Amino acid sequence: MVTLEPDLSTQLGHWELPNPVMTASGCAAAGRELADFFDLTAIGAVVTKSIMAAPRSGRATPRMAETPSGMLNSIGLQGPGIDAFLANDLPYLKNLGARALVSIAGGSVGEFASLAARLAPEFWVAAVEVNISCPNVENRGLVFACDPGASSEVVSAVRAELPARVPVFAKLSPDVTDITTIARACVDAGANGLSVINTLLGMAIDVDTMRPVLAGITGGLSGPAIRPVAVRCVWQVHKALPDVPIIGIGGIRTGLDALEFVLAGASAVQVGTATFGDPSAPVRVLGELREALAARGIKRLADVVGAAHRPVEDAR
Amino acid sequence: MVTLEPDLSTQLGHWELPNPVMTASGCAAAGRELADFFDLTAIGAVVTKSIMAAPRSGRATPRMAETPSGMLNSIGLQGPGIDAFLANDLPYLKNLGARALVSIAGGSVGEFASLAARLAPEFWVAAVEVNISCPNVENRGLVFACDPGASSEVVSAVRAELPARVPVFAKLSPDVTDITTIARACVDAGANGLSVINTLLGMAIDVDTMRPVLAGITGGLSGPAIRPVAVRCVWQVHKALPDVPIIGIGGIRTGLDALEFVLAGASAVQVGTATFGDPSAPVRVLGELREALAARGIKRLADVVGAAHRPVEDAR
Amino acid sequence: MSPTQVRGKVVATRRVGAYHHLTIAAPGIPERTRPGNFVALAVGGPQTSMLLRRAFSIYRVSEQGPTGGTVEIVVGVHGKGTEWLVGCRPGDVVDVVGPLGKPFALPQEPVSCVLVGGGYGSAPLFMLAEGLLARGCRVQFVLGAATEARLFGALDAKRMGCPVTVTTEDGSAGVRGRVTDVLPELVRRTSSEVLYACGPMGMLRAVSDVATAEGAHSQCAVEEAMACGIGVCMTCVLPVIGADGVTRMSRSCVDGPVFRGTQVRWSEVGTVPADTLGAPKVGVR
Amino acid sequence: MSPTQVRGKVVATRRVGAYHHLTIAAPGIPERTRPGNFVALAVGGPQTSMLLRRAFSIYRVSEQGPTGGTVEIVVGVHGKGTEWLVGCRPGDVVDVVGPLGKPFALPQEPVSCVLVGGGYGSAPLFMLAEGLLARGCRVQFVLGAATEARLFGALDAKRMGCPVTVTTEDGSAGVRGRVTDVLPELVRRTSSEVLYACGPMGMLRAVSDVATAEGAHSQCAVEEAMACGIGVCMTCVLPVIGADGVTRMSRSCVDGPVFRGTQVRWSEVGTVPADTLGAPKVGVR
Ligand SMILES: Cc1cc2nc3c(=O)[nH]c(=O)nc-3n(C[C@H](O)[C@H](O)[C@H](O)COP(=O)(O)OP(=O)(O)OC[C@H]3O[C@@H](n4cnc5c(N)ncnc54)[C@H](O)[C@@H]3O)c2cc1C
Ligand SMILES: Cc1cc2nc3c(=O)[nH]c(=O)nc-3n(C[C@H](O)[C@H](O)[C@H](O)COP(=O)(O)OP(=O)(O)OC[C@H]3O[C@@H](n4cnc5c(N)ncnc54)[C@H](O)[C@@H]3O)c2cc1C
Ligand SMILES: Cc1cc2nc3c(=O)[nH]c(=O)nc-3n(C[C@H](O)[C@H](O)[C@H](O)COP(=O)(O)O)c2cc1C
Ligand SMILES: Cc1cc2nc3c(=O)[nH]c(=O)nc-3n(C[C@H](O)[C@H](O)[C@H](O)COP(=O)(O)O)c2cc1C
Ligand code: FES
Ligand code: FES
Repeated sequence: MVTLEPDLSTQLGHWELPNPVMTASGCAAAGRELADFFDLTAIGAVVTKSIMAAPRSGRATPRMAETPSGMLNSIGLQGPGIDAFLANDLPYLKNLGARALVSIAGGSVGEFASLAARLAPEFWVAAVEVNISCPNVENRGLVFACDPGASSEVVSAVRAELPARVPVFAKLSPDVTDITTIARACVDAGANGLSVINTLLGMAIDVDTMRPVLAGITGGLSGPAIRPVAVRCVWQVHKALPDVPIIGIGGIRTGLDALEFVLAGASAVQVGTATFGDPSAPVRVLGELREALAARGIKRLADVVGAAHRPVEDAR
Repeated sequence: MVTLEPDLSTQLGHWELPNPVMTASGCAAAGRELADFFDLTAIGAVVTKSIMAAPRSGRATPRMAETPSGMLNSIGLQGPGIDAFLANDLPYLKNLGARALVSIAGGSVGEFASLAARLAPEFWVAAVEVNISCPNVENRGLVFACDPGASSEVVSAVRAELPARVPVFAKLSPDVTDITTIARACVDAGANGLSVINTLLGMAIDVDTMRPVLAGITGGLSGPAIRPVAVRCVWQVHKALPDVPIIGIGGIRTGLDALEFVLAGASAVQVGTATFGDPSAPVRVLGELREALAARGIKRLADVVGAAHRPVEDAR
Repeated sequence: MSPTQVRGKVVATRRVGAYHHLTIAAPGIPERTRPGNFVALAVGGPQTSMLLRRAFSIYRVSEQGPTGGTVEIVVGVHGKGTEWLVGCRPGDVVDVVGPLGKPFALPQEPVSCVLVGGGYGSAPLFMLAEGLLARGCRVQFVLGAATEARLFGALDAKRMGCPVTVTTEDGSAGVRGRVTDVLPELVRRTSSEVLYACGPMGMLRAVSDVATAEGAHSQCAVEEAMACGIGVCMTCVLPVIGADGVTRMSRSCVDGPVFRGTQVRWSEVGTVPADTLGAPKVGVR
Repeated sequence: MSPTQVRGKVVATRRVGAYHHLTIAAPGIPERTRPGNFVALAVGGPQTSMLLRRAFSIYRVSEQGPTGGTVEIVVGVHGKGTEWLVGCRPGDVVDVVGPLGKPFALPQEPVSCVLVGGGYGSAPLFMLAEGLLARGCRVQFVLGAATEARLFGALDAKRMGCPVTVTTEDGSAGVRGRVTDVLPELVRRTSSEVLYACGPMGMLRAVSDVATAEGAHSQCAVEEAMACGIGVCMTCVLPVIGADGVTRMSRSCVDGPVFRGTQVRWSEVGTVPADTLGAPKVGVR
């Protein structure tokens, strides 16, 4: 018997991708540094670090702490600002022919809208991810993603500025009582898909200095430690909104981890923290996913998206 | 120089304990099995598995999945019911002279109240922990701990049934947008202290059967993986309610982990999942905490509760 | 006998077919061990992401030894923890908790017994056989596996002078088929009154059925996923009928792993039978 | 030269005072290495809870060897990852990414240089010295540490025929005191034009100050906590003044670890100076 190569192509709304594995925002800068380790065009898409309107220094150091099977980060969205990003960083991916999913972040609805407006003419940008896990400076620093109203406003503002052909993904935070409420608000506001999940709010205290380890006090928890929470969020969102494309994110380190997200309902996945431990992780995960599908006789990735939701035919 | 034994005694409201280390509910049954491994009277208190009014079979198996630095469980509150518990289980701790923190769980405010009423005559029970991370059968299975109103109702009902001398701790869930809102609601309703935190909702999918691993589909994530989230919750609650005693819970495996919670604002800690990997974990953690304090020249545990919140005198 | 926790040290490792035979110095455990007990080992080393212990039937113990008493186990590689364990080298430290669980019950009379092992499940049967022989029982073995490499202990059985019937599903050794294909005839022929079994659930159920049909007793050692092994977590349960006739979700680590075959509701393992004590009412969750 | 990722193999481990000298077969890395580069090693094995790599200066490389090219590092035990690393035995596999970072810049002219190492920080200075000597530079070492056991490389320096001054804070070897106690006089006496330094932040800052005071250049290799080591995570930043005079939070893993002493805002390391590009406005968060 001939083992056929599984068909890894995936459809995120009207966005078709040759395969479902992406980098995660903030874990691949703007792609260039990873090109030393693998071919950026080989993966589904390169997701860039969330960019803001103006240059940002980010927070003071220490900015990270390793935790059991995870890490905390408090970078504070350091970045060159949208102008320098469009002038110096993004063209690299364009010239390479990589698919770019550009992540944007803002402190106000207006900032998100103006970022989207700046991206609109970049016809080659494949998609935009809206990082709504940022503090809303106009509302006591309340994180947009924690409030369905604020999330909805950001998403519609972004959607309005971008041509219909550019899909918009809203990136959800797990730090909410009911993630499906936020998911629904984003979709109702025009999001074509959802990125699930961003980091969990965590912190660590240095038992010698007796102070928080991070200069920013709290930080975002990522890595395999959070995978069970991420899988649960994808599961809940897919169950509530079965027709909405989901990009699964959180602690993916192997192809089997990626498959777990696909079975929960994700049509694509992002590999974040694992890249720090293994710079070729995204392409390795892709290869392992391909093997895992082949070993299970699954011909098309698309056939098993959300498969774990199907009713059990026979109880044992 | 003589190294003095640090004073480990701790005060949780009017409850004074010789030391701050406890078992965690559901991770020590009713204590008896752990007596093979250490002296139950040596630790601060034994926290019993949440007991309900009637006997409960719990959920089908599989009930657990190991995850990176964590585990998922979906036991479904299996237990003998309050009558059998009072007749067969609790007397063991009483006869031993151990301090018992009895955890109660209910599906309705009425069930919580009647459990408290049953405990009221057990004058020797040191304290009661109210596990509000249960589905409210009267409100579409919504978890009490996710709603300040429902949490408040449960706590006041329990508080009303118990004599004032028995402190009541409300055990908070981290799966909420703002844990301080729930914390405040519980304290306003009469909770003498807060147990922070219960498990995070998570899930795992078996990549071979393509089904959720747990028969209960979702389960509670515990272990060192969640420690950064737990420390953050303790920090936030202590910051919001600096005078309310906190029992810190979540991923504590070593004495230094325990110290991290103390510095964040906990006056006591519970050791849960770590006991599965090391049955003597609670008493080991206690010993390590004692050493850690001594090594740092800290004379009294009470002196460093919440120490990480103190303003930094000098920036470096 | 109450369990203890010791910092064990790997003394020897040896491949046996598809399995690894590990000898671990674990003073304090041998003298307490009874046949059917198991040990729970910490795996992965100090910075591991694996929190839970792994359970293994005790194959043999020796109360003396240059490094103190030793415990022997037979490990089949299943996942990441067993993978780590079989990579241990002599001198490596492994934390051991044991002996755990209820042992096999021995008959009061010197009856004839059949000991049925599936795969590595035969490991605890040889200590059991010694106990039975010492009581004057007659002991015969039925050892089965998918394939010859997955058989364990046929030589041990022979060395003890006990008759052995081997079955493999692929016919690579002994009779092609399953242990239950040969069991009823053997029970009848030897007029055996007790069947002891350790192996996969399906096999235990079949052995229990054979015992019932043949009017014999059965003692089955089950294997359920365990988080703690000491009775505090409630993950390892299965529906077991008590002396009072009531079904409860019983912990296989402390109420088992050995149960009488008639106690276990084999066809409902993995579910909560509706008449279990405290089972959810139908339609209510 | 662009970095690569290889499955390295431990060839030898050896204690040197308070440190461990590890030789790792890591083909592909030696030929790309320049003095001041570092490697990032995965620690803990497959099921570890430690996700992040650990960074180590490259001490020596050898392009040939029975097991392919080797990389040598000097490891001080700091926490759980280094603890694991020094427990490795020959034959153990260690995933290596390297060479990483900007190397030391070498002078165009055959000038006199002082190479200052603090603790294991001296490790990268010997490859550097070879490069400098090959260009006809004069090289002198100042090696300091808290105590004799924490000194590294005095013998290497002597073997290369370079003058060495040793300082220890407790006086257990060489001059009692710090490297900067002897540095100004040495720089003047040898008319040195470039100071190279690797060691703790406080030492680097002091060396940079001496260089400025003596009219010399300085090249300092910093050590900031790193999550990725390859420039994608933004954790390893410190305030650095660019060629345009603007301060930016620069990544020490790709823009460093070697910086000109005058580029780094030493007294503000650990903060975001108010005039940094994109710094939060005062009163606004
Ligand atoms: C009483 C008892 C006796 C046993 N005796 C033996 C023996 O003699 N030889 C042998 O090779 N194996 C034996 N097993 C099975 C052995 O415990 C599992 O193969 C082992 O735990 C798998 O661990 P892993 O890390 O390789 O697999 P993983 O799948 O990575 O394990 C993940 C988690 O699930 C648990 N788990 C997974 N499978 C099992 C299982 N079948 N039984 C119990 N827990 C499981 C593990 O303990 C761990 O917590 C026994 C199990 C029990 C309960
Ligand atoms: C460019 C560079 C070169 C280095 N060269 C050497 C060397 O030659 N010899 C040597 O012994 N050490 C060197 N270090 C320091 C070494 O990387 C740390 O001691 C090591 O990472 C600590 O790991 P741990 O697991 O023992 O400690 P832990 O405290 O458990 O580490 C936790 C996390 O923090 C990071 N971390 C902690 N301390 C440091 C630190 N000082 N620098 C960077 N990351 C840190 C770790 O990488 C890890 O991600 C160098 C560091 C850098 C950045
Ligand atoms: C260092 C770091 C920086 C991150 N920066 C961003 C960011 O700028 N925007 C964003 O949407 N997510 C950011 N994230 C979150 C990741 O994209 C991802 O959602 C999260 O880390 C969970 O995935 P992982 O476990 O695979 O890392 C960052 C994560 C890390 C670890
Ligand atoms: C198997 C298991 C059962 C649990 N049962 C209960 C319970 O009955 N009541 C309760 O309040 N918490 C229960 N918990 C939660 C723990 O008490 C604790 O809050 C949580 O596990 C986090 O702590 P840990 O990481 O130290 O385990 C249970 C946890 C586990 C792992
Ligand atoms: S394994 Fe924990 S109760 Fe049996
Ligand atoms: S360590 Fe990640 S950018 Fe430098």
